[in-house]
Amino acid sequence: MDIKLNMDPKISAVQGRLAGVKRIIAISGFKGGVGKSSAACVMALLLAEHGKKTGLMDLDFNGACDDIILGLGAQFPQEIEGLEPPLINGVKFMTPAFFAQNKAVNLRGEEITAAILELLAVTRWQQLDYLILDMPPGFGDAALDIIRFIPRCETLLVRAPSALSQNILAKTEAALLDFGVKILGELQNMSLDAIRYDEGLEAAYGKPQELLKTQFAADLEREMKKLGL
Amino acid sequence: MDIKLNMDPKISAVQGRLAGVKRIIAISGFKGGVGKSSAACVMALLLAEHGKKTGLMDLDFNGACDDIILGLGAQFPQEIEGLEPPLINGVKFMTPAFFAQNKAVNLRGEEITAAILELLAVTRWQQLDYLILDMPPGFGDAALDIIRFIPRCETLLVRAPSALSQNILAKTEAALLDFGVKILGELQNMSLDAIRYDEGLEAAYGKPQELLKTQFAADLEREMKKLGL
Amino acid sequence: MHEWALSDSVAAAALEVKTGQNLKTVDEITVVLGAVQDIAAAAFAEIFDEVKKNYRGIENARLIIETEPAEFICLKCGNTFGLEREKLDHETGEAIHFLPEMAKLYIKCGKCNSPDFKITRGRGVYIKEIKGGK
Amino acid sequence: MHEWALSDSVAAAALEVKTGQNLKTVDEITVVLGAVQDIAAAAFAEIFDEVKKNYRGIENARLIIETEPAEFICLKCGNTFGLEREKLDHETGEAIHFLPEMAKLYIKCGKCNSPDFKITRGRGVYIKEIKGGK
Ligand SMILES: Nc1ncnc2c1ncn2[C@@H]1O[C@H](COP(=O)(O)OP(=O)(O)O)[C@@H](O)[C@H]1O
Ligand SMILES: Nc1ncnc2c1ncn2[C@@H]1O[C@H](COP(=O)(O)OP(=O)(O)O)[C@@H](O)[C@H]1O
Ligand SMILES: [Mg+2]
Ligand SMILES: [Mg+2]
Ligand SMILES: [Mg+2]
Ligand SMILES: [Mg+2]
Ligand code: NI
Ligand code: NI
Ligand SMILES: [Zn+2]
Ligand SMILES: [Zn+2]
Repeated sequence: MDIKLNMDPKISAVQGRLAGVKRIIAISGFKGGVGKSSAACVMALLLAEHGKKTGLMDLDFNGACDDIILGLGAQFPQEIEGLEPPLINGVKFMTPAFFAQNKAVNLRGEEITAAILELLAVTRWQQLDYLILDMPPGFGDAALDIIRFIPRCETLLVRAPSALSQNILAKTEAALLDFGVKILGELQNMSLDAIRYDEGLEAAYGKPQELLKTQFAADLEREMKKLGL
Repeated sequence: MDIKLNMDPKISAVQGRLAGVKRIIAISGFKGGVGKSSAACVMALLLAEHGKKTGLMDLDFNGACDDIILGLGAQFPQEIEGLEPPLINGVKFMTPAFFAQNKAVNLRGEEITAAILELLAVTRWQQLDYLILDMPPGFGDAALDIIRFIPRCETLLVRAPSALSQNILAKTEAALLDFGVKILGELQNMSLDAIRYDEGLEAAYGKPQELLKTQFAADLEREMKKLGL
Repeated sequence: MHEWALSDSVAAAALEVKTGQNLKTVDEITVVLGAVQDIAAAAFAEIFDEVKKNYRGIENARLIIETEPAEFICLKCGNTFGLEREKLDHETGEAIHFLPEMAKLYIKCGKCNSPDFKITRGRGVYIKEIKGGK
Repeated sequence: MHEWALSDSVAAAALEVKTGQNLKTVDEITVVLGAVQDIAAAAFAEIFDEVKKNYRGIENARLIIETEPAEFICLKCGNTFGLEREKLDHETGEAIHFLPEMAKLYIKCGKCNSPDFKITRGRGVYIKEIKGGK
């Protein structure tokens, strides 16, 4: 039997490549600037600090900044049966920034889909307790692709007090439920009774040890406990 | 002669449809949450207040919120030789929200391209002094399409003081120049010596007359003058 | 009618082809109207006969209209399905008429219930063929 | 080598086809390697002969490798062009090797200088044909 195809083999590889990862959590919020990246990075650092095997993947191709938050130096993935993410303060870290030479990433949605699939197919996470995905704003290609390629992924929503953020989040929650996505919970950012506004956060960017000492990290840690993380 | 095609006629219509528009300004910043939408809406209101014929188009499909900022009620475009945008406080306003029934817009990049082209081809702006385009974060489909379909469009960059915003903006400015885009200038938002943080801004959302009375509007007006707007 | 702008686009595009291909006249234009957007062929043709007068060299072009059924493919389960317009309320039908992609907000795959699908056929208006004289 | 993961993907995909099509064995797999990603065919084949052992029913599959040249189309001016790998420095070559789409950050249309183009051929790895027994 002779079967003509035009088949992308990478789709078939994703599940196997993530087989050793216990939980996959997408940090979403769908509005820009609500603190998704800050929460994703500090959460990954905290989990690693607690002895959990943790990975972090920046999926905001057009606006990747986890490399700046974590203070990425000259580290680069190693070619070992795929790409092995370097360890940043105990966190296995993968980002499109490795391949962007500090340039703006002018990729279209379908190109981002192809690139996400490529990274999912070649990144060698091995055994992880948690893989944190830092999502771009908007319910666009990256969000749809994660739902498609990693159906078991849970979503943690970041909420900021602004009216606009609330509105977009409410719409998005409805859509996520439509897609059958498991919503792990919500992080209230810049809010007095959850994660407070932290004047010292920005100054700690680039220094993982300093980030762990911020009020932001302490607040986030408390919220994570409530969510069982 | 018989020419076989698969041609999208809308591309040929864009230039003609915008022929009566004197200046087209995209409000960009490429980081989420820096104030692009607030600036775009209030700028459009200010220009209209100054007697300029002004249009505003929300191109942030996945995160459209100009309808909330402006307080859109039951207004809807009229079908007159295309779609005629309704007037909101003197501003001709077009947004994907007209067609989204308050749902999250789960479109992929190539779908956004098609929808932007559709709106550009059918929206009847007629004579305008200014058409303001509120851009999504990121150098993705919408940004690339505006450069492609409206090469004469000028870009006004919104900058916030955060390190992340600065970093992304610097990369993006380099890329815009690569694309030959005309950069009109920069708006420094949430900055003491340009547009200050305004506690009253959020409370004025939904009420154009109130928005015009905010400190944000006063600061923006001063910055606009510096830019010759 | 909003169809005016689309019909006018066809004339503008034909003029572009005429110029690009150095045609003296455009004699016949075949357009395909997709069922997702649901444009009324009769109205479209009637408008075209008006707007073509504004485009030099297109004035005498005959418009041939073909239609294409709607086809969606589910990106989750691969199911292909069509659009059941009669099941949509008026507002939703209009939304899809103006922006066909908005179908993704209102319709789901009949087989697996996923809202993640793509329009593969019958989206909107395109030009399939132009006949002209050199 | 990073090629390991891609070669392994081909075996995983072949297994999927085998299951989906109820094949008893997969005898031959034709893959196409695109010039943009620039994967070494010899290394890819060598790795495949190792990894296929982990996939039941694929163990005896012969791998046939075809290559496809790079082709880009400029979305501004329509120009099609290829990739001149020899002009890239090592770091840039590697970036495109890992994520072919990143070519858009480093290359421009030779005709109009626009960085807005699309890869139309030769992106990366795909499976073109599978032969097997029922
Ligand atoms: N709790 C907080 N305290 C102080 N600044 C914050 C806080 N949360 C976010 N920020 C700031 O807000 C901006 C946007 O945060 P970021 O994590 O990049 O959000 P997103 O990923 O949602 O766009 C950054 O400059 C960040 O430093
Ligand atoms: N100068 C300002 N003062 C107070 N709040 C602001 C200011 N600029 C922006 N904001 C707030 O920041 C949030 C993001 O603003 P928005 O205009 O939606 O940004 P963007 O369009 O860049 O995502 C909103 O909640 C908005 O009210
Ligand atoms: Mg972010
Ligand atoms: Mg905005
Ligand atoms: Mg309805
Ligand atoms: Mg280089
Ligand atoms: Ni209509
Ligand atoms: Ni390699
Ligand atoms: Zn389905
Ligand atoms: Zn070109």
